[in-house]
Amino acid sequence: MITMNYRKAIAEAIARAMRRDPRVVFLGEDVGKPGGAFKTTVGLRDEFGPNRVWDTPISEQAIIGAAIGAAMRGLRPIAEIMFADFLGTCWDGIANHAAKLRYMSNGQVSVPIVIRTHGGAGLGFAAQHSQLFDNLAMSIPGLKVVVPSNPADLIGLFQAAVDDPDPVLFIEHKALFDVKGEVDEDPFSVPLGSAATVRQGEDLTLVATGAMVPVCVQAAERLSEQKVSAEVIDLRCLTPLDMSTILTSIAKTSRIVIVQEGPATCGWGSEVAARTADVGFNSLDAPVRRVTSPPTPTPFAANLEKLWVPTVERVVAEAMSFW
Amino acid sequence: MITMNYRKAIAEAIARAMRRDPRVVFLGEDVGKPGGAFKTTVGLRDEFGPNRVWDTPISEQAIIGAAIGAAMRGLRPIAEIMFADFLGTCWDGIANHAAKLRYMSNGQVSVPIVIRTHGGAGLGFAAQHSQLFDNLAMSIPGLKVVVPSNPADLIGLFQAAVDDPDPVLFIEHKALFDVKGEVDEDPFSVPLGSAATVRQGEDLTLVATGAMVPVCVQAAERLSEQKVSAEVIDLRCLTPLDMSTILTSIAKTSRIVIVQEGPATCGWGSEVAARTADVGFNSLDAPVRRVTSPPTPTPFAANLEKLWVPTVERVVAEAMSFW
Amino acid sequence: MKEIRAFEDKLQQLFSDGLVRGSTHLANGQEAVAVGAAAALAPQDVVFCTYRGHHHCLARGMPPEAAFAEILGRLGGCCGGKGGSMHLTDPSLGLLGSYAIVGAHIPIAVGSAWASRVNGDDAVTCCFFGDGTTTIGSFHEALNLAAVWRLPIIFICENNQYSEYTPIAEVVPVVNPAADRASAYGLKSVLVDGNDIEAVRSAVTDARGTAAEGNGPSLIEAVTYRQSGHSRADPGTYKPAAEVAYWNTRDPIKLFETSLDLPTGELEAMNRGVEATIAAALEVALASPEPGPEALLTSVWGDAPT
Amino acid sequence: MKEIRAFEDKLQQLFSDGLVRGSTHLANGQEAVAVGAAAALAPQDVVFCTYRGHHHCLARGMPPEAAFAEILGRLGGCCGGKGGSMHLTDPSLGLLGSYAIVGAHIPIAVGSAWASRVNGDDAVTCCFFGDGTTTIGSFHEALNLAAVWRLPIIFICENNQYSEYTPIAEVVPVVNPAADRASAYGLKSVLVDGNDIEAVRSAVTDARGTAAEGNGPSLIEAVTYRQSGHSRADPGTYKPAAEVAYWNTRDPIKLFETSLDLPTGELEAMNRGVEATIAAALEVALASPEPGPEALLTSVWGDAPT
Ligand SMILES: Cc1ncc(C[n+]2csc(CCOP(=O)(O)OP(=O)(O)O)c2C)c(N)n1
Ligand SMILES: Cc1ncc(C[n+]2csc(CCOP(=O)(O)OP(=O)(O)O)c2C)c(N)n1
Ligand SMILES: [Mg+2]
Ligand SMILES: [Mg+2]
Repeated sequence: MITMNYRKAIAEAIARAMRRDPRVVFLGEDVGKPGGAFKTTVGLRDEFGPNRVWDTPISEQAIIGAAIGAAMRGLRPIAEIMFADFLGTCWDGIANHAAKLRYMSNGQVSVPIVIRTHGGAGLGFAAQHSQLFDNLAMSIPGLKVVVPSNPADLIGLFQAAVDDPDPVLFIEHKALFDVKGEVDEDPFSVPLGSAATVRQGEDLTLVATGAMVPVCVQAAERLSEQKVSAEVIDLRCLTPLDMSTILTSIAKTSRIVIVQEGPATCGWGSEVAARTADVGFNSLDAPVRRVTSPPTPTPFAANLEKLWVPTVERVVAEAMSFW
Repeated sequence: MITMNYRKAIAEAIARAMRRDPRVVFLGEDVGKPGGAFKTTVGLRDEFGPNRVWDTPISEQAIIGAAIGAAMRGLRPIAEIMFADFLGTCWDGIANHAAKLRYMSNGQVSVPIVIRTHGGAGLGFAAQHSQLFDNLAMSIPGLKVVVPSNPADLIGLFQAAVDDPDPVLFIEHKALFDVKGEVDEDPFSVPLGSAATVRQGEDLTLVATGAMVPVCVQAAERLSEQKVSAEVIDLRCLTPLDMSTILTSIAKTSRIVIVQEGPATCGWGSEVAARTADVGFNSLDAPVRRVTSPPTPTPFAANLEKLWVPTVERVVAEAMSFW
Repeated sequence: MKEIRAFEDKLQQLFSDGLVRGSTHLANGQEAVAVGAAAALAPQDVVFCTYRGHHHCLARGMPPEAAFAEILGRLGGCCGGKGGSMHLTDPSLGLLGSYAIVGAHIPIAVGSAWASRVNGDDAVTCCFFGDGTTTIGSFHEALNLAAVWRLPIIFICENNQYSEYTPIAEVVPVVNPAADRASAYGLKSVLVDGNDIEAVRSAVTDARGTAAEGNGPSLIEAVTYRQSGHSRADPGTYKPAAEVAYWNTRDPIKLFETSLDLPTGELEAMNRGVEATIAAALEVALASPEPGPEALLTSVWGDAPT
Repeated sequence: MKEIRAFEDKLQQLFSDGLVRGSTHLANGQEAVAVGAAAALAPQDVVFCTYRGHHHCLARGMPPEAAFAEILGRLGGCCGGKGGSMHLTDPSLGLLGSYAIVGAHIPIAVGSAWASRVNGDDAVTCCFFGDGTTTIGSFHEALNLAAVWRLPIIFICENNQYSEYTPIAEVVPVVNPAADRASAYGLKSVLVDGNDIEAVRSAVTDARGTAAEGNGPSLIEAVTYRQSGHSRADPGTYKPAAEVAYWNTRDPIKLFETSLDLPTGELEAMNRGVEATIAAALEVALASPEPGPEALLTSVWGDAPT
């Protein structure tokens, strides 16, 4: 085991994938020589050379297109989109092409690409640099969606994403870049679609992703002081969605609070809530609750942004409202 | 009252808005001289001239940008995106700019535009020409979303959309183009955010939009043969979402089936389900059910596409499963 | 070229008979671009085309029965009926897809050329698109990237004079929408008569050589004419009669036949052969069943049983 | 220019002191573009700029205290603290926004020019963007549309040699990313020394005349240099020392001062005045409170109470 932060884990994950499979190539803006706008890809061009690590112009549509086309020809491209917010500039390539080509061609064409990006609020990047885009991705059949919350998961899920035959949107969270964790030195992979129960509990299930996982873990600790035992589930992937871990949990706890960064409407939390209210209905003793950001863009001012991102206090309050 | 079809109602709606307000201008691909790829805008250029009806190059980003910029300068632009599927090529302009400029500028900037498009499956247009994009739009704070199911609503809601100070995505359904209805000859408007209860019922609430409204009405008729009385709600708008009409209905019926064209995940149906399972939980006697398209792109073959779009039979079966 | 023409004519008829659903875009008048280019390409080369792509697929060797069956939504179609007219695909022929979002395939084609560069293989990628497509952003991004990376790709703009119902001159500020923009990407401006099969073949042969020798992309504008309307339902009444008449005199098939100077008997026999081939292909397609209902759920994911 | 330089230098210091969150992009070295252009515009004109836009806003008359307060997230900011460094906006000054998605504002600026055309008013729209922005699709779509519709707009490409950490020459296949592409839009190629305030003013004056007379858009490439790193956290170590030294000799402020040939005393007095103005503006900004929590929910909708 070695300790590394989430930022370092990104470069490590890419490097491991590139070492393991010569078909893996990596492209994006400033990812090579500069080592990434957030220094998340430092060292890769030195190790793998210019034939495998490519700096591109500011051309998100071309980046995604190039990845798709190269994948159709047998490569395993990793494409970086610098901020998740920029996915709007190349959404057609992702949603209408990468995700649909296999189906439209009746299985003749495969698009095994990983689109890495980072998203999320909390650092003062304002409305056009703070979104996750996770729900939009999740709504597209044919696209897998990964949202790692810690360095080890990041590396393991990344390996699975690169090995996967389908296009995967891999959304890191920029507020986690400095979070440290233990990572196995040997190669490993975490299967896509398996949630992690990061804390066991009896009275209540908290479901979260990314930067909301540590928020829920802290909330669970606070709740335990009030004699409420909360189970915390880190979904890790949005597609495939591991509902069975959630259903097993609520069969025990009968109560759920979904904690989601970003506005509630049509978020991943709506889908989890909708499925819970359908197949999990008979387990429920109480309404399905969500703690989310308000229905607004992300404000810039520090004090407003703090109110925008769900907090430990809000999670605790929502949980306690059951009693 | 005059009778007209949905296709004709589109041109009529635009014409009424343009007659009423000289600030209204209209732009899009082939909308002027050719009268629209689906003949939905025939006659407008003749009536209003080239200074108000503009044919553009194939440049969706420029179309949306032009509408936004002109709106900021006091016009009331209507922009056509020919198929909802193409929204992916200009999503950044809609989601990151039109929807956020008021907030980012603290109210200094207003973007009163209407983006009209048509979407939906059923006519054999295959995977890249059959989507609605309604859920993606609904998830963006700052954007209103309208989904009319008949000629009169189309005209009334369109007037409200043009008068609205915010950007509105107005999604027509191509499978309804030939549907006829009665329309008031005098100008009228239908407020955004008001659902219509198109059929009263006691045992069950069906919630739908667009082309699923007639499907639900037919299903309700079939159900009445089996002595089940179904209420049918046409949401008409996704944002603002009229939850109170739904909640009032389930307070009476205790059961809900949400009928949505398009894959389930993160659809508008998830949001309705999630809110129902939260604030409506105590009204519910049964799980919240959804009838949706399968989690796949839209297939081309006639027989497969028929399986893809929710049918009267599936709605009836889902409803009867409660008993 | 004749086979393509006969195929498209038959389609128009099938449409009138109510057998073709959705949208179909014929390439009548543009056959020389497809056949001339196909003649210049090697078997390992890769082709990307659009919703108006039947001619490219047939020229590249797609059996007409597979194309018909696809357009009719039958199991025997090249995509099992799941793609339709706008999405003909057959990787075994190097046909990596027909795309229905204007311009979206150009960056994808660039990716294919990039793969050749990374792998050091000798496949050249050929990407077709229309004149109207030169105004969309993805065209610009793709051309710029291909030029900067000097990728082995041939961009062929089929300038058929119309972008749907709009004459191209009304929506671009230059005379030749592709050729006049080559210099913006550091490329040579190449303009050819798209109704002259030999001219097309020669230009594409040169471009293929440039690509294969590692000298980067070429942008060819082939000037031609869309004899039909934009799509199956469009009679094209907005086209000036004189223009239509002029281009009829320049029909690529007639021009080629004239240049061949064959005895009439031979030509007629050829025509009969083509008609028979197409009629037989249609029979095969019509005999193909619809896809089974299980096909609805297959081929969404690569790791699920299909 | 001096005020802008002093403003940006102060910001860099505030950042080092931990007072500026998120991202800030300084325009040191590019002041002549902003001030030269502003001098050529009329009060009714409209300006669109980017996340690297402090200089444009200040040149157009934004009070430095409003800019500081915005960047510090205070209520007194031009957007009440909700926008931040990348989104300075003040419609009362014709500043219709600073945009943080590369290229996205260019079509929006075209829309503003379109409104002038529809209304027949005499406002000219001026849109600034960087050299790296010439590779994104929205640039292409916007230029094409503005050219076809002959709109009253001036596109100014501030070629500061870098697209983030990448020298522009590595990502475009032409020497001048904007000027070499003007012909693709049927426009004249205009290249000016962006560090020469008079050259900029003269080029923009010409372009404004063209626009005002109904002769359509102009595309100006102003060649300049980004003296700082890309954003606040970037020391710019990848920039060759000789390049930096060369451009220091071409500092626009120094060049202008030399051309003015003022007595030293006068110059020093001016400098002191500027420092005092900026210091006072910062005081005002720092004294401004944070926005109240109710601001979180206001200004999302136009029909909700704000
Ligand atoms: C992004 C996008 N916008 C609009 C359309 C609708 N559309 C389909 S074909 C077409 C015209 C294309 O013209 P051109 O590029 O000249 O190709 P041609 O049809 O003449 O072969 C348009 C506007 C589309 N499919 N995709
Ligand atoms: C669509 C998009 N892609 C990438 C970025 C990240 N980014 C911000 S500034 C920048 C470089 C822009 O270079 P240039 O256009 O030369 O402007 P400059 O920063 O030099 O003023 C990049 C890549 C972005 N903001 N938006
Ligand atoms: Mg054309
Ligand atoms: Mg630059």
